[in-house]
Amino acid sequence: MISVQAEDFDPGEELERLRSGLAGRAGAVVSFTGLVRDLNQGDAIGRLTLEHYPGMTEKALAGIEAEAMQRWELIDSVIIHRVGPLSPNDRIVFVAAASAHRKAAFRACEFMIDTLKTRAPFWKKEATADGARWLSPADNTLPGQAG
Amino acid sequence: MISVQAEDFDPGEELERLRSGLAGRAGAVVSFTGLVRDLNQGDAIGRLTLEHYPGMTEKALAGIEAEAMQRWELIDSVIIHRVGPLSPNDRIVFVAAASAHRKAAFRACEFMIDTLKTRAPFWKKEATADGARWLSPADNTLPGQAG
Amino acid sequence: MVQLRYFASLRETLGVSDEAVALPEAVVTVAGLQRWLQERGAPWRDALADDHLLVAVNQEVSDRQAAVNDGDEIAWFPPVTGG
Amino acid sequence: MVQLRYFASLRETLGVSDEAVALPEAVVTVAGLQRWLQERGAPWRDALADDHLLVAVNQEVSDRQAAVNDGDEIAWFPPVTGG
Repeated sequence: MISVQAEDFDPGEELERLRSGLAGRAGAVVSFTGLVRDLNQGDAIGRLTLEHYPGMTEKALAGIEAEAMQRWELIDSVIIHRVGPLSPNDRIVFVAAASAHRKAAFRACEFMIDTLKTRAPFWKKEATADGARWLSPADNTLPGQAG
Repeated sequence: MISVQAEDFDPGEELERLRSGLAGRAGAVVSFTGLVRDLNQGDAIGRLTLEHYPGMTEKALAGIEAEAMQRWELIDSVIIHRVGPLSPNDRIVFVAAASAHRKAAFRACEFMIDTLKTRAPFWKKEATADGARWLSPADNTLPGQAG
Repeated sequence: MVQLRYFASLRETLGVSDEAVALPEAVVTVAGLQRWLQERGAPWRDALADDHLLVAVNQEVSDRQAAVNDGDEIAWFPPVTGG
Repeated sequence: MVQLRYFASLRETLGVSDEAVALPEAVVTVAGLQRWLQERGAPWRDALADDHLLVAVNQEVSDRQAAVNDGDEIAWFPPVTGG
């Protein structure tokens, strides 16, 4: 299941939905939740805006999920990514993989978030004291960004 | 936070409790949920009973968590393990790691569940058509067991 | 006609998010399209000269040698920063 | 006196989950305790001969050379299968 959405999501609900569908076929569910980090602690600044490429985004996420499902023989998986304005500590992204074996679930979950970060057409713009700026991929692993 | 308990837990609540405490300091939360797999699909059999060593179990889990917290500079973490009778698809174990960086969160979460499986004093007894039997570590990665 | 789209910082620099254009017959690849758009002058010339820019043809990331055909959707954007 | 504990399949084989015993003076290590318990005969002799059995002294997994002292809690159990 993939979703690109402005509204927040509930990781617990996603994990429970995954589990209910497994019917005892999976032993391991691994999830990644990405949160907005707060560069400017105590400061009102630090909002992010997520732009994306509607249509291509969904295609890219579906492709990443399909590759993981096939490569690690997953039983189920989820990718959710938010767009629009976000504040520090907000959830940005959720990725989960359900498998019979925990190693497969870890590898698949990590593959999905790693690949999303390099292939899915999202862009982060950050409000700072000096005005707004677009992040570069190098910034994107630094404070202010998810994971 | 570690907990050894008979009652079920709510992964969503744990993830939300983790997130609330982060206050923008972490970008990445990785979780592992272990479920009881169903060896005997369609059969009423397949219950597990988890025995443990009260006192030592808590010490072992606290030691594993402390090692992960220190080694990967985690911001927060959780280990919950259930004991007593469990049915197929029930949650057995939940492990989560919150970090500024996703690689650290993945490595720490995987370390905690891997180490728990070899060091924490839990034992699984399975009800089968031929009666109850104690699982061996080799069985413990096969169907019937979590991940 | 092809549909052109621009995202993120590139969209802001160019001041346009999308446009439908009729390609000259000589433009048959992404590289050709790039040169043709750069002939519009500033800010196009410099903005599209950035080697890090990505191009997607019909929503698939493509290289500069990829063909462009009538009816295609061709998007230009900086490296992605999601997740 | 030491407190002895037995878990899982070992507990079932021996039919005892815990006991307080006074150690003879000659028993000063886990290995010595093991031999002394095996002298009880069946089912102790065979059950404790299993090399895969683990021993925890005061709730820390220990090897057979570890010292045992008055007041210790010494637990015997098969390889763990949690998670």
